[in-house]
Amino acid sequence: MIEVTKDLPRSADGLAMDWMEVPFGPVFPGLPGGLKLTLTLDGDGVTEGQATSLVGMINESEEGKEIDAETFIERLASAMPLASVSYRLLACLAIERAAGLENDSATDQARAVALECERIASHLGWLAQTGRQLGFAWLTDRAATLQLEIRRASGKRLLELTPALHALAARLGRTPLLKSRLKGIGILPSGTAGLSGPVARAADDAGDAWARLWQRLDEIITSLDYIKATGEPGLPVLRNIGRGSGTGEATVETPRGEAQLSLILEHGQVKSYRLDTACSHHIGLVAKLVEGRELGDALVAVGSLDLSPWEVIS
Amino acid sequence: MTLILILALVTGAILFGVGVYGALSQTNLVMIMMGVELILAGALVNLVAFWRFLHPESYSGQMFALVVMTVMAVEMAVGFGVAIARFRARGSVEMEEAGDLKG
Amino acid sequence: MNFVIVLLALLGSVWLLAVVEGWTTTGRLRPAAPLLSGLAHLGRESIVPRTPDRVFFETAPVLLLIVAVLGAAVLPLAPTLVIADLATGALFINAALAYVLVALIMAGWGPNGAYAMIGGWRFLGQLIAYAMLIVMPITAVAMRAESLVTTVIVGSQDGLWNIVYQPLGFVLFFIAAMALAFRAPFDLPTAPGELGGGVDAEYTGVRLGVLRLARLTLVITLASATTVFYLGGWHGPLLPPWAWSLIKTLAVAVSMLLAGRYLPRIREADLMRWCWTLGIPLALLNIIVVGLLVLVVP
Amino acid sequence: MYAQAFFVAVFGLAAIGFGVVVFRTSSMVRSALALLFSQTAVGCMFLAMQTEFLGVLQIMMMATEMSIMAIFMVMFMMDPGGLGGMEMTHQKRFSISAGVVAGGAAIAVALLADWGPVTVEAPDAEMQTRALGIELLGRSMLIFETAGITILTAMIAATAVAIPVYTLSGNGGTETKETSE
Repeated sequence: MIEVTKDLPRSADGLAMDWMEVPFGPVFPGLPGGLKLTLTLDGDGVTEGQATSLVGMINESEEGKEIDAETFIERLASAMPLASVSYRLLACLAIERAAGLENDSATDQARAVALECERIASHLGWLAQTGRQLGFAWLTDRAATLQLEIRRASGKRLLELTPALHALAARLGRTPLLKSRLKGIGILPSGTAGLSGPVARAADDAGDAWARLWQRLDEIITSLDYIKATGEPGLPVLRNIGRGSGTGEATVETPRGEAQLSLILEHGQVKSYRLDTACSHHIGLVAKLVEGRELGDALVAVGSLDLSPWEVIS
Repeated sequence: MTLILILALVTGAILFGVGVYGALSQTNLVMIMMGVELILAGALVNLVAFWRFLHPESYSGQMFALVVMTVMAVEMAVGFGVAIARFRARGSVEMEEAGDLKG
Repeated sequence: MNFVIVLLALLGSVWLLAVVEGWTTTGRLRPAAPLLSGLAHLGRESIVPRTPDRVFFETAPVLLLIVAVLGAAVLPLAPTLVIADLATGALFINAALAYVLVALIMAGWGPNGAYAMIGGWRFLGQLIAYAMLIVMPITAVAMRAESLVTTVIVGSQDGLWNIVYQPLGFVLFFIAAMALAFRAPFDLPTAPGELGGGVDAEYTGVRLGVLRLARLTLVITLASATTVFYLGGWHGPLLPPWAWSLIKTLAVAVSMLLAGRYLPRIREADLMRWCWTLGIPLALLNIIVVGLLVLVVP
Repeated sequence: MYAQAFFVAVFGLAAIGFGVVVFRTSSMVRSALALLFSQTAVGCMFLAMQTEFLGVLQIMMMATEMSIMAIFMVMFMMDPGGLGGMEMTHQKRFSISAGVVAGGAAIAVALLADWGPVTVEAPDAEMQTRALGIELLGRSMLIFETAGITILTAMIAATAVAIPVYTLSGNGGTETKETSE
C-alpha cells in the first residue's frame, strides 16, 4: 500500500487520501445557472478548483458581417439576461459616440435611473441566490419578491418600496449565524488584479463575503437615494444616428462591475466590436478563492463574487 | 434454562473464534481492530450470560461487562490514534509493511 | 392496540407537519398535498445509480423510518398510552436515534455518488458535535425524575415542567435535536445549496418518498421527546392527556421547522466549535445545577 | 423459556453471521457495518437475556463506534469500495486453525463444564438499573472512576499521537498545521 499512497498529494492535514474531482453546475442549486465549477475534493475540503462559463459570449464578430445598430443593441441586451438594461445602455452609448452624437442630459438622467433600478434588482437577485445557497429560505423568498416588484416598478412605486428595502438590510444585520457564515470567507484584498464593481469596493473594507454583502446592501440604498433625487427611469433607446460612421467607446458601471465596449460603426452598421466585462476577470479569481477551503466556504466565496456566466467573454 | 446459558456461551465462543481468525489473518490495522472487537463481543456475551444465569444477585457481573465496553472504546481510540500517526509517517497501516516495528 | 394508536398519532402528526411545511414554503394551505405527493412518489420512476452498494441503498431509507418509529415507541402519549414502557426508556431513545447516523452513512455510501458520500460523512462530524448535547441534558432530566422510565419522567414534572426547572437543558436539547433531525440550519448532510441534496440527491421515486416520510417522522419523534422530557408530556388542564401530548409535540415540531426558515445554514466548523467549547460546558453546568436543586429543594 | 431460547439463538446466529461477513466482504463500509450489526445482535441477545440496561447501552455505543470505524476503514484502505479485489489477508491457514482451536476450546468448556444450578427468574429491569447504579457508585466506584479516567487518558493520548508533529521551520517560527481530529 505504500506504493499506492507514496505519490498521492498530501492535503493540509498531512494524510494522503484519494481526491475526487466533482462538478458543481452548470445547473446547481447554490450557483448561478450556466456556471460550471469543477472542484477537486479531499473529503469536505477543496484542494483546487476552477470555474468556466458554459453560456458566455464569444468576443469575435463574424468576419465581414455587419449588424444593424438596432439589432446589435437588441442582441447584446438579450445575450446578458441578468443585466440587460446595463448592456443596452452600453451599446447605445458606444454607438451614439461612434456616430458623433452629443450627450443629452435629460436622456442621460433617465438612463442612469434605469441603470440604478437594475442595480437594485440585480443585487436583490444576488441576495435571493445567496439565500438559496445558504439554505436561508426567508431571504430567498423576500429578496425574490422584492426583485420582481422592482423590475416592474415605476419611480414612484420604487419609493414606496424603500422602507421594505431598508427593513431587509436591517433584518440581515440582525440575523444570527449569517455573520459567522460570511465573515473571513473569500478574502480578496484591495490591489488584487482584475477587481471591479462591488467586489472592488468591498475590497477597501475587509474584502470578504461579509463586506461584499454589505457593499451590495449599501449600494441598494445609495441607488434608491439617487432615484429619489433624480426621477423616473427610462429604458435606453437608441437616438437617431442616421448613417453615421466612426469608432466609439463606452464604459458603464453594471451591477457586477465595469463593462467596456468599443466598436466600429460604418453607415449605421456595426462592423466590429470589442467587449470587456467584470465577470470575465472575476471568474479567474475563483481558483485562488476556493483553494484549501472547506466546501461550504468555497461555494460561499464563489457565490459572493456574483458571477454572471452570460457576462463572461471568452 | 441451562440450555439458554449454553446457547449464549457457544455463541460467545464462536464470536471469539471468528475474532481470533480475523485478528490474525487480516493485514490492515483497522481490520485487525475489528477482529479484536469481535473477541471482546464474545467475552461480553459470556459475561452477561454468567451474570444472568449464575449470579444475578451480584451486580459485579454487569459492572465487569461495563468495563469491557470501556475497554472496547479505549481500544478504538488508541488504535485509531496509532493508525493516523502511522499513516501520516509511512502512508500505510498494513502489517506486511510494518517490518520496521520489529525490535 | 397501543401500537396502532401511537402509530396513527405519529402518521397524523407527520401529515399535519407536512401540511404546515407546505404552507410555509408555498403560502397555500393544501391538506391533501402530502398524500398526493406521496402517491406521486409511488408512480415516479425510481432510478438506481450506476454501481451502487445495492444493500445499503435500499436499506437506508427504511432503516431511517424504523429508527424514528422505534424512538417514538418509548415516548408516552398518555399515562398508559405507550408502546413499550421500558425501564431504560430515556437511554433507549438515544440508542434508537444513534442509528440515524448509520442510516445516513448507508444512504451516503450506497448510491456511489460524490455529493451523497460527502453528505453522509458530514453527518458523522455533526454527530460528534451534537451527540453529547442529546445525552447530557437527558441525564439531567433523569436525575430529577430519579428514573430512566419515560412515564416516570413525565410524572416527575407534574408540578413544574422541566422547561422551567432546567431551561438551559431545554435549549441545548432543542438545538441538538434539530441537529439530529438534520433540519435547517443544521442540514449539513443534505444542504441543497452546497451538495445539491447530499444524501437525498440520488434518491428518486418510492425510495425518496420513504426517505421524506422518515425525515418527517424523525422530527415528530424528536419533538415528542422534547415534549416528554421538558414540556411535561401529557400534563395540561381541560383537554385529555393525549391531546396535550399531540399539541405540544406539534408545536415543537413546527417551531423546529420555522427556526430553520429564518436562519442560514451553520458552518460545519462553527457547529463543532460551539458545541464543544460552549455546549458541553453548559450541559455540564446544567447537570450540576439540577443536581444541586434535586438535593437542596425537597 | 422456549421463546427466550429462540430469541437468544436467533440473535446469536445473527451476531455470528454478521461477524463472519466482516471478514468475507471486500467493501470496507460493508465490513464495518457488518461488525456494527453483529454488535447490535449481541446487544439484542442481552435484551433477550433480560439484561436491559447493558443491552441498550451496547446497541447505543456500537452505533457510533462502528460508524467511526467505517470512516477510518475508508480512509486507510486504498480500495474502500472493494471493487478492485485487493488481497487483504495473510497467514490464512494458521489463522483459521487458531480461530478453530480457540473457538473449539471455548465451546468444549461451555458444553462440558458443570454449570450447577441456573437461576430462572431474572431481577426486574427497573430493579436492575437501580441496583447497577448503586453498584457503580458504591462498591465498584473505584473501578468505575478508573474506567472513566482511562477513557479520558486514552482520548488525550490518541489525539496527541494523531495530530501532526509541529516542526520548527527555517526561520525559527513554528509551522502550524490544522487537523480535523
